[in-house]
Amino acid sequence: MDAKEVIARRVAQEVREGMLVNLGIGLPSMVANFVPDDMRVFFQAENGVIGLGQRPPDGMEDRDLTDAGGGFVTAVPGAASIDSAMSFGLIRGGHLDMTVLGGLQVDEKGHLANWMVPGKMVPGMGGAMDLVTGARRVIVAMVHAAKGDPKIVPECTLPLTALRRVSLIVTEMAVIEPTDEGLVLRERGPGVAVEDIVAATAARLIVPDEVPEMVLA
Amino acid sequence: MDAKEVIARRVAQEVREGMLVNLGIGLPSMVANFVPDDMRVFFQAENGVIGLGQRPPDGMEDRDLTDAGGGFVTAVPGAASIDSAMSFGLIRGGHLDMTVLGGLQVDEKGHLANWMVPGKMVPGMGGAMDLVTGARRVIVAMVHAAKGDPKIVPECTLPLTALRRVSLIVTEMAVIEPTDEGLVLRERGPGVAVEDIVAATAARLIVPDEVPEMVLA
Amino acid sequence: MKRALKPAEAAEMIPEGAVLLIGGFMGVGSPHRLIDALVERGVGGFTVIANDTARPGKDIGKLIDARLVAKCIVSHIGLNPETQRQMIAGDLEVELVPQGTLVERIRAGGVGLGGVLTATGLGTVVAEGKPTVEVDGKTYLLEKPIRGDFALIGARQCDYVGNLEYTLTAHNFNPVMAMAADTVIAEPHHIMPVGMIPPDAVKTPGVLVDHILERLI
Amino acid sequence: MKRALKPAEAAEMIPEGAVLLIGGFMGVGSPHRLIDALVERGVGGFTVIANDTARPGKDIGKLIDARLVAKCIVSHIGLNPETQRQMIAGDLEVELVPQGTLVERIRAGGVGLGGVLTATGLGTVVAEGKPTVEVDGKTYLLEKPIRGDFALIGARQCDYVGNLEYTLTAHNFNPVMAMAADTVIAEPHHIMPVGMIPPDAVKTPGVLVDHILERLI
Repeated sequence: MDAKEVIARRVAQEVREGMLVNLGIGLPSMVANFVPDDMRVFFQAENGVIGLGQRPPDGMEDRDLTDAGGGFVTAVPGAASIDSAMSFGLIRGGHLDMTVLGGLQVDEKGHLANWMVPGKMVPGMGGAMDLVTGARRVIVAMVHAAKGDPKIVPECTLPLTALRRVSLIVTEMAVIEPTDEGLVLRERGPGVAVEDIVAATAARLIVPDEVPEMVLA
Repeated sequence: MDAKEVIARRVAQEVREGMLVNLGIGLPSMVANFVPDDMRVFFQAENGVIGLGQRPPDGMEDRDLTDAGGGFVTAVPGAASIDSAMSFGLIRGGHLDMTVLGGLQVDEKGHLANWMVPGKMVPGMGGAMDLVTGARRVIVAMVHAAKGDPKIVPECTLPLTALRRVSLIVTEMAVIEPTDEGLVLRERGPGVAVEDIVAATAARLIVPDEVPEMVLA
Repeated sequence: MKRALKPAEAAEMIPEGAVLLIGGFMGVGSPHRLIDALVERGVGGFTVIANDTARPGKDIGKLIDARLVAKCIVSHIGLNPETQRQMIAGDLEVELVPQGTLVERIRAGGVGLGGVLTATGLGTVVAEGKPTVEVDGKTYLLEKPIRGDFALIGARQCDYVGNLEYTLTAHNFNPVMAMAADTVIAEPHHIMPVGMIPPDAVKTPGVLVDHILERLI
Repeated sequence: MKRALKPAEAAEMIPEGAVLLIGGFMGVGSPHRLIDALVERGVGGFTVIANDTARPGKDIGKLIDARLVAKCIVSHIGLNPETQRQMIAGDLEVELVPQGTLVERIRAGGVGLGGVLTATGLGTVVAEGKPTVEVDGKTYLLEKPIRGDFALIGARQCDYVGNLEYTLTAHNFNPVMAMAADTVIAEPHHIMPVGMIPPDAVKTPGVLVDHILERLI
């Protein structure tokens, strides 16, 4: 199982029956593949649909039905079209149960930076600032380090996405929960030792006596 | 022709091709009867329809299609259903070309009072404050005096509906335009002398040399 | 999937003193059967936020008649003398709000905005005691968001997941209120299987709706 | 009734330096033929307000490629390296706005609100230089309304009076932008006779639409 699949499988366990969930582009979008088929969950694409479905069959694509990355999708029975005002009304009004987003950095306060690298990459924040500010649960799904550089740091050096503390950080090495006391190590990745996690993390980690390994059924 | 018909016929002349018009309950609603049949005008009922039509045939009434007074109406071909947010978005956003409202008092500044009489009548402002604040043109349609008491006064003694200066006052006796200089008498009612208007008006009136009589074709 | 509730079951959920957002405009689009069930049950002390209190013996008017309402926040009570009587007697607190301001305040509560900046009400009694904010040299009233414990929503039809459709002038406050309460109870005339309402026809996504009343017919 | 315009006729109406609201999300729901006509005509210096600038060679990206845009106000440019290149070279001014804030600012411009009070962007670079407003002990950014000279709207279909329907993820910014410009030009795929679109299906009332492009098919 590669790193991304570990992350996507673990994040999928956070999804509960009846939730409205927004998945970011890239790695976060893989989470949908690991949610049980019989679980009634609505995925929101912030560009305008509640009830996002799988890729359409070849030749059946509709140019007016895409995800936020512009990729062709379908909609499930019971889906609803929404305009951008309704879409972000849901996000900012606290109606979105969970969002899963990628991250560039997360710090000891649980602050996320994920929208720009000054001088190098200025893609714009898109809906990220609204999602992190407004969603009930914010889950950061990212690989633990970028080419050896820790992404979980004492304090973000990149521009913040929001002042809101994220709910959970899921990497291929660990599940980490930001709390009032700091970052608490909740779970280890498959076959990963606590010392390896601490070594790959620049931020101070609070390590409980017991750190169970992720159960990726 | 009774006083109300004079007023409604004269106000109808202010309606122009292509306008979106909101008519208040009561006397203002009579204006629609005197707009030429071939003039393309959309009437808005602020409770939720653009393209308000006549009363339905007996037995054809729909309890889900009424005007703002709760009376049964129809909708014309090309009508649109709108919720209250869109309805008042149109009104407050400057999309409503004209509103016609009743009045209790109008003063020399062109301020309107039409929503309460302290201690006697507290119906609530409904949409009146939004309409007077937001519509492009605000026309007050009212009888000139209430049981002998002038309704056009130096300064409103009743609570104001808005600080916005109304565009035109139409009564059975006169058409009066509020301006920077004050209230200008623009037209006389059928068979009404200027002296009679001045006598029935508590506010100072600016009387031009020529005050033509209303032409009620 | 949601179970269809009997009106009495839904009424049981609503505790004494709850803050209720109730859709409808002079009863059009109101949740008629829910209101009857509340009257039947007789538990009160409610704060009712609605466009109006309809008429005595009709829709929200029945809640007033039964003295189940301690406070109401509405734009208009002119057609309900009983509301006025209870208000003058000091038995019922009434806060009158311009209709457009009322719908925007509820929308702000639903979409997570901090308030509404509006020109409506400036220079009138509505502005008394409220802060103003200057933007580019223009002054606006700051009106606060409104939320309810429950939203009681009248709808034309829904599907099993709670997607709602409204019709004609029965939209009014319903779509906005469905975003602004902790618990949303919808009362549809009809209920259809999932997939029967096209996504583009959905005006309130089912994810916003917590409970559905049984069909009327 | 409106006359169906050729794309070139519509493009002729838009003067150099105009402020354009352009619907679409990564090109989905954009007014494709209008954009092509603007590129064909070659008059520029526009300020473009939109969700994004699509990709090079696609939709709004074509306006960027043709260097017709002097400034853009958008939420995301990550998929258009040409936009980033012109920005870094100083040829194109780019204002990045969180997507939910962008749609609310345009809505505020359209419905006559003085601004938007939002938590999104607090504590980030988005907040720099902007006033904050405190409401009940919570702090909000004050974001200003946005309006355009023209709104260029992509729609699924319309009738002769301009009532618009949208579909699936092609709604996005279109319905909100159609309220926020002095002149609204709609580009429908299909055009139908008046009365063929049910009032409940209309999402932008025809009274908001000034001009209609000829049908696509």
